[in-house]
Amino acid sequence: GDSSTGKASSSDSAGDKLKIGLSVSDLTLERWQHDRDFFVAKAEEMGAEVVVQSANGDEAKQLSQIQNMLSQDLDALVIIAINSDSLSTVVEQANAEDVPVLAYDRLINGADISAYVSFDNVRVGEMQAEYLVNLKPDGNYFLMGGSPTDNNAKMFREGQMNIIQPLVDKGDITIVGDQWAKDWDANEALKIMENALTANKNNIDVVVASNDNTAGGAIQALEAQGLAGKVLISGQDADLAGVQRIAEGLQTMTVYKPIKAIAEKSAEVAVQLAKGEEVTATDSVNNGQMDVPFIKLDPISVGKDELMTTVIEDEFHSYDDVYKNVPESDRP
Amino acid sequence: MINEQTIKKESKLSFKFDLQSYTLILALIFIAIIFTFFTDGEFLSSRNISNLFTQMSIIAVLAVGMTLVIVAGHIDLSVGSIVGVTGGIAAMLQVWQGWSTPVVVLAAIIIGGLIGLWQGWWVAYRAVPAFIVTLGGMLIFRGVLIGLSDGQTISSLNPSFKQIGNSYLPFIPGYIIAAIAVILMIAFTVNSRRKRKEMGLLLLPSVIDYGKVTVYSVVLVVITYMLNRYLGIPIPFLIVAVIALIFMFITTKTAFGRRIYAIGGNPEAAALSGINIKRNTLYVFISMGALAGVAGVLLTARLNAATVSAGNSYELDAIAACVIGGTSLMGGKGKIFGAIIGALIMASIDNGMSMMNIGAYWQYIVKGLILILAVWVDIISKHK
Amino acid sequence: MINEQTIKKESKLSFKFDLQSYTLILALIFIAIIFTFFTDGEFLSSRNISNLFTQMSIIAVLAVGMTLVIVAGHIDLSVGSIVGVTGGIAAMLQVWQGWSTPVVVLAAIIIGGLIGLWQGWWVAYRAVPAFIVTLGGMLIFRGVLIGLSDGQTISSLNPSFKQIGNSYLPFIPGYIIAAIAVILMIAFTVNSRRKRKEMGLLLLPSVIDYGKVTVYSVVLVVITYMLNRYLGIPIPFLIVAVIALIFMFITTKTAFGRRIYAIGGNPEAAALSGINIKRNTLYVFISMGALAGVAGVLLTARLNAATVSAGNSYELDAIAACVIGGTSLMGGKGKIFGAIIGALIMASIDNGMSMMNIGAYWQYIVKGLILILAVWVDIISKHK
Amino acid sequence: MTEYVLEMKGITKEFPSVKALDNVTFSVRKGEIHALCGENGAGKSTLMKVLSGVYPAGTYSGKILIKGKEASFKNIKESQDAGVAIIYQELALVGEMTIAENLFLGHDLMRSAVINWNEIYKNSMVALEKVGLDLDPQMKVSELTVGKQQLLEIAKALTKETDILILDEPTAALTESDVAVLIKLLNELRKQGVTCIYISHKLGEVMELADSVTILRDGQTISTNSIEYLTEEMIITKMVGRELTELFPYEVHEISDENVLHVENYTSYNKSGKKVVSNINFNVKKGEIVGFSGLMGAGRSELFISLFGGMPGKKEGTVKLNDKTVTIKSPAAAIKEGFAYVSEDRKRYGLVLGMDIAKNTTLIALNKVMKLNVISQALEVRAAEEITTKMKLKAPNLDIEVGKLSGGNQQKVVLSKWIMNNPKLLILDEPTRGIDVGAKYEIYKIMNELVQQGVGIVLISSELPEVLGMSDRILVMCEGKITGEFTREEATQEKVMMCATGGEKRD
Ligand SMILES: Nc1ncnc2c1ncn2[C@@H]1O[C@H](COP(=O)(O)OP(=O)(O)OP(=O)(O)O)[C@@H](O)[C@H]1O
Ligand SMILES: Nc1ncnc2c1ncn2[C@@H]1O[C@H](COP(=O)(O)OP(=O)(O)OP(=O)(O)O)[C@@H](O)[C@H]1O
Ligand SMILES: O[C@@H]1[C@@H](O)[C@H](O)OC[C@H]1O
Ligand SMILES: [Mg+2]
Ligand SMILES: [Mg+2]
Repeated sequence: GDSSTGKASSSDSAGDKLKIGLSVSDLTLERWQHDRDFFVAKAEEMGAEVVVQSANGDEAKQLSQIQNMLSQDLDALVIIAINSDSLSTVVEQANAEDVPVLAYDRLINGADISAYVSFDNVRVGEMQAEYLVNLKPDGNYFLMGGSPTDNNAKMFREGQMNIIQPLVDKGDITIVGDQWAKDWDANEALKIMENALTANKNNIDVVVASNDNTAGGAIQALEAQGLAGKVLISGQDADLAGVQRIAEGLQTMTVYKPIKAIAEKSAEVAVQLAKGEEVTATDSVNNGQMDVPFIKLDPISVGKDELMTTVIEDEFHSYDDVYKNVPESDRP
Repeated sequence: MINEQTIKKESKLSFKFDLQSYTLILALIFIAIIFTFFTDGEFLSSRNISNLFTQMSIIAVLAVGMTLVIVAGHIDLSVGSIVGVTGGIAAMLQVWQGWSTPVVVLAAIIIGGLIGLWQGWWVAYRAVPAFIVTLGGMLIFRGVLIGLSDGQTISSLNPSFKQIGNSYLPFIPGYIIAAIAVILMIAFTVNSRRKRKEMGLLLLPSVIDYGKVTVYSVVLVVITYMLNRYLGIPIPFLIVAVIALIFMFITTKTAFGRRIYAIGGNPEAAALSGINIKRNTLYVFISMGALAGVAGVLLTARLNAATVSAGNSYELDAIAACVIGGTSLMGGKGKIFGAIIGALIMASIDNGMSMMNIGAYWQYIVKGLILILAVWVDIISKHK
Repeated sequence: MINEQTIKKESKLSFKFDLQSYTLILALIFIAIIFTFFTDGEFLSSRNISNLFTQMSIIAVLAVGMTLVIVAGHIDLSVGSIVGVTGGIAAMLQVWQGWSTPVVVLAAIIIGGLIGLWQGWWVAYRAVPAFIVTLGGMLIFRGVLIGLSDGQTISSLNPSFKQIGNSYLPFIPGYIIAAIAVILMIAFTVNSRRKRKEMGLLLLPSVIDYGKVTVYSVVLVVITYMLNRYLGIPIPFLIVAVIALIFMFITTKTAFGRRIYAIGGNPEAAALSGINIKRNTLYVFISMGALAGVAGVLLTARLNAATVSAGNSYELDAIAACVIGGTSLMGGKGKIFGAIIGALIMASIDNGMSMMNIGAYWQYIVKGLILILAVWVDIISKHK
Repeated sequence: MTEYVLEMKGITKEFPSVKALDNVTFSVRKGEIHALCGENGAGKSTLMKVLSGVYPAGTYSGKILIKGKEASFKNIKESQDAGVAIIYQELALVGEMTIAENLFLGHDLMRSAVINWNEIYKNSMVALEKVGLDLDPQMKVSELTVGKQQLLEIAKALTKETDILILDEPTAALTESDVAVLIKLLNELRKQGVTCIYISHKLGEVMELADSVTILRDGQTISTNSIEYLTEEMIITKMVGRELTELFPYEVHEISDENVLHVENYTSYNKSGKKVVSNINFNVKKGEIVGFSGLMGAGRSELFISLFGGMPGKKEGTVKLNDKTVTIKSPAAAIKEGFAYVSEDRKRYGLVLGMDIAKNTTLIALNKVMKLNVISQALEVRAAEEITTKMKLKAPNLDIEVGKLSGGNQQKVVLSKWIMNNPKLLILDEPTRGIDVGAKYEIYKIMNELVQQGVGIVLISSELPEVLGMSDRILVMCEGKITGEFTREEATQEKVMMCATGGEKRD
């Protein structure tokens, strides 16, 4: 179509500088702020200008915001989709305007996109379950799902069940409860855990929690029963609060998705795309429309022993922060 | 405390300007100027106006129905969930069952209407406060959606469905519609003046009557031109316009419409005048449900997908649009036109800030402040 | 004389039972029985009752403040965000700045009060509808929280802070408090009977007066016993009890409380009766803000952490608790005790379903239905 | 016997707390004006609501025959369709809607799918003219004074095809000239064969208008008589159940020389800057009743609301209370100075209808029932009991909602509320509107009592006999100015009316 022409010159004047749009799903989880900060820093270092917008978890709002960004003459668009399936229309619009699209963290289905940089969400779920199952291959498992209205929460659960279901079928593991925390809310998780412990007379060995925020709530309930550190519990995101709990031995593990890596890699790819260069990727993934070049990053399981070599080494969190609540003597 | 008005014979029919709408439009213009300034004019570009009109459409459709609900003295907190569940069912029927677009759209609207019937029944015939019924509904229908869809996102829909949310009326039909509208307005004015004369009712000076028509026509043509400079009139906006016109007609020209105002304004008086409060309340909720069904279709079409969280918290935006538009939460007062302008103001704030690329948390803060200020400006200008 | 009886001395005050509260309690008992049945008695175990009372605490604190706001004819949609921001600031001050617990708690409450002052000012002195002011506030304070915390979860707090949300009053003090309460109740009844006699007012048969005291005492002692059988009285519940008592006193025994009901019931009559509507409205919002600060502290203490999404959508739960408790959204009517029972009903539904391990989407649906039914039962029983 | 157009037989209607109607029999002949009289709370309105379907068939027992045919209305619409039109005592108007819309609310013209507004406006003007209102049909009803709203209600009933027209206290808020318009109108309707049921506490009107009178007392029919056999005194005796010898128990007051209120060159403007009263000079002495007379809209209410601090807008002039110059900015300040204003619109400005009687009465004098800033229920109940007993309030008990009382008793609650605060200056704005003769008498006696205690009273009333009968001095207002002053002895109806209409002679 004939896009607005009136202001073309003004964006051209800034046009020597590459302009990249970053659409963030929401900022109510700690990790997205890290993603944004790392991404912007890297892209700017590479000489691009970044426009960031956050959609507060509202799919239609994200769509509108991307529309608005597109009307600002972007050279490339990076999207952290709230929902993998709900952005095809606006991506088509971007295609029509020759703006390359990079899917960040979550794949965008049903439309042509130029690249996908991510961790595998199902894999994240598998890693959580693997870690727990390795430590405790039998007993009473409680499943603490994420937001019932978050598509990713389903994918994490899918991965978790890939590992756990066989053991359930074998009769080793008993699932004593399965609840989902509204909005990934910690207080919801706390209440669910309290009730689960009551209902099961504290007979719970393992809690499969899908992220650190909900794990945090659940651990409060465990602590009240003197079970924190005794009951195994997973997490995700390597939130500061989460890794602190791991350092204290209250939480068993988290899945660290090296945010810096994904953010910087994405920034690099985005700049490449903006310049009109080809992207090379070893993997590819089909999004229902095409085979998308997939730059796959591996999530990392982080338990107490891996803290130093992962989040701290990556400078994702500082040593002092992570071990803040651990007596000097007990620190590594 | 006591109002007064010296009444002269000549002002038998006052034809006073609808001040409320005008100050609101001023607030809107003010917001537009600020954003235009801060975006180097981008805010008022053809393309952005087209975006803006599309972006406001879903909330606008909901706000139209919500105006009726609030005027009748109630509230509907469930609209977000109804949008989600109707849009979701539409997607399921099409993607999973292969139903055609028209049938699916109709199904969504009917389901919306049935949900409205259920809620309206509790409110009207069981006297449970609408706040509770629809808060319950908000949970129930979200739950139904999660259950039916099993938490999955359902995509992609047929092209014909997608187009409902993503296509444009081509230039020529756009101009034709605008022309027809202008002609109708003129014909209507001429006709009404003739009739009033016949009946011996007061006539405004023709300058005012025709002046008004001229202003409206110019605005209409300019908007059509602006939209045509981009891709044409967005279909969602066209849907909003049609719905708004229908409901403006209903609220001002039909018995049902006026009864709603009476019911909300003074339920005892309405009852003593022989108005069937229960039945009319039921109708109001049915229309709200059906409109939420329309909004659900629009949302699914726009996203080309139905998600479990679709429509979350739209109730607040819709209610806010009504209140900004001058609808009183105490009932009895409110205009469809105001609600549309309210929705446009809300969408403008979001759009403008995102065009300015304001940081996420500033967006919350600025939006909150503008909301308060916009309504305040409206209030003080009305008190003048 | 049949219809309007010339009053006989004996019937000056009807002393009818507070039916509203009683039917509500019946609804609660009904819900409890169902869940007890489906959880093999676990629902009524000491431990679960302790959980339940803790889980209801945050919404109960909010519902107390919300009762005042709604009685005064307004609404507060921002409480969730105030909970978030005050709890967040408390955590920041302690974790980042190292402030001590009492100071931090005070700071949170004061900040809540100041937020209430800001919102109350807009509502009372600028006449902007509370719906808009607090919808704005909902956005503004969430934005402030995201901005201040930079999206981070802030943990862990000092043990003294954590204990506010996670500790119990030991057995002995618990029983002592219960005993004191019983003694006070008896003393109060004796004293009031004596006074009434002196004044020549009607005395209820002592059976009824003392019967009431006996029932209350038994309930109190049983609850204390149940809670003591587990770990004692949860501190959050104690805080709720204290706040509820204070606000019951304020609403029934102080001029301020009485004025709020008058303002909500008929603002024009209240104004002509010399009541300063603006100032009292301001106070109402300040108290709501301060209570939201208390709730923020409780939430942070319970989670031992502050998150950016903390308190999200609590406003709806708080309002629902009030409405279930018989508060009319039209203003002028409502009781603190009802709000507490309302909060307890809401918490029971959540707790019971999660004890039964019901699937996520069924939880939405069942909760929605129970909400509607509970209020409906209440309504029909009142009409009897 | 079949000439009865309406027969109500053995009607019994119970509310949760009271039996409002007890086996009432009520028969109306075709084409007559039939007055229904009784004390406040006697059951008049309830009986009419039974007739009009507000209380649907099944919620009462007994039989209704209209033109000999049994009628059991399930709702109001059915009674409307059967030709019964009723003007309710509590105005059934929607303030936010226009005059035209209100006139045709629930009317056939508003039942068609698409409304013909031009038709409605035209008919509105016709209807308004009938009741002597010269108003823009597109004006909002909330902008009208109570009196005009009352006329509007009458116009509303006239827009319908009516066989039986019921007027429940239509003249309570009307001035004499409007009453005259109404009386003329009803006489015309009688000629056209419309049957009228007329409820009023103004017995003068009843005597002038009615063909027969039915009297209710305590929910029971006392008698139905043709007007020839009745006198005002007889009606009163039947209503009240005892004899009432004098209507206005005026006593010679000991008026002191001290002024309670002294107003000099007082001019007040409304919010939009328009003058509402100008250059007002008068005083009220301790122990004196000063009557204020005038036509509807003369500005009496506005003058005193303004003095009371209840009206925003600029004010000029000097106001002295008890010889102290004051500037009163709010009702709170006025109350503090010992000022009390009993509004003419008790539902809107006087009462919190959802609150109980006791709490309404103590709303202003709350500090009198508090100990250490805490409300004492015992003190409160005693205070409320004391004052309401003095007022002879009729209510089952003190903790029922005021909204459930009959009009007269509501008025007594308002009075109680203000008197409890021991005012030095008491403004009574239409204090006996809608009140039965017995209750009126009691209110007058209370006025006398207060005056004896040194209170200064201003009595604003549109009922000339009341002003003439109770005042020591009478001031007349017209169009925002004081146009006449008379001592009790000088004052006559003619003189007062002359000043009220702006000084022109009237015959
Ligand atoms: N809705 C109601 N609920 C309970 N009691 C009522 C209700 N309506 C009327 N009553 C009672 O019924 C009795 C008759 O009231 P009604 O209004 O018919 O009196 P009325 O003769 O019209 O008096 P007034 O002259 O004051 O208008 C009164 O005792 C009144 O308190
Ligand atoms: N017919 C009218 N024409 C113009 N203005 C009017 C008319 N009637 C009332 N008003 C306005 O309404 C105001 C209200 O009058 P107010 O109530 O003070 O008069 P009042 O003497 O107490 O009469 P009422 O018997 O209606 O109470 C008047 O000051 C006047 O400005
Ligand atoms: O990282 C997780 C994200 O992928 C999911 O969508 O929301 C919860 C987060 O913990
Ligand atoms: Mg009556
Ligand atoms: Mg007056």
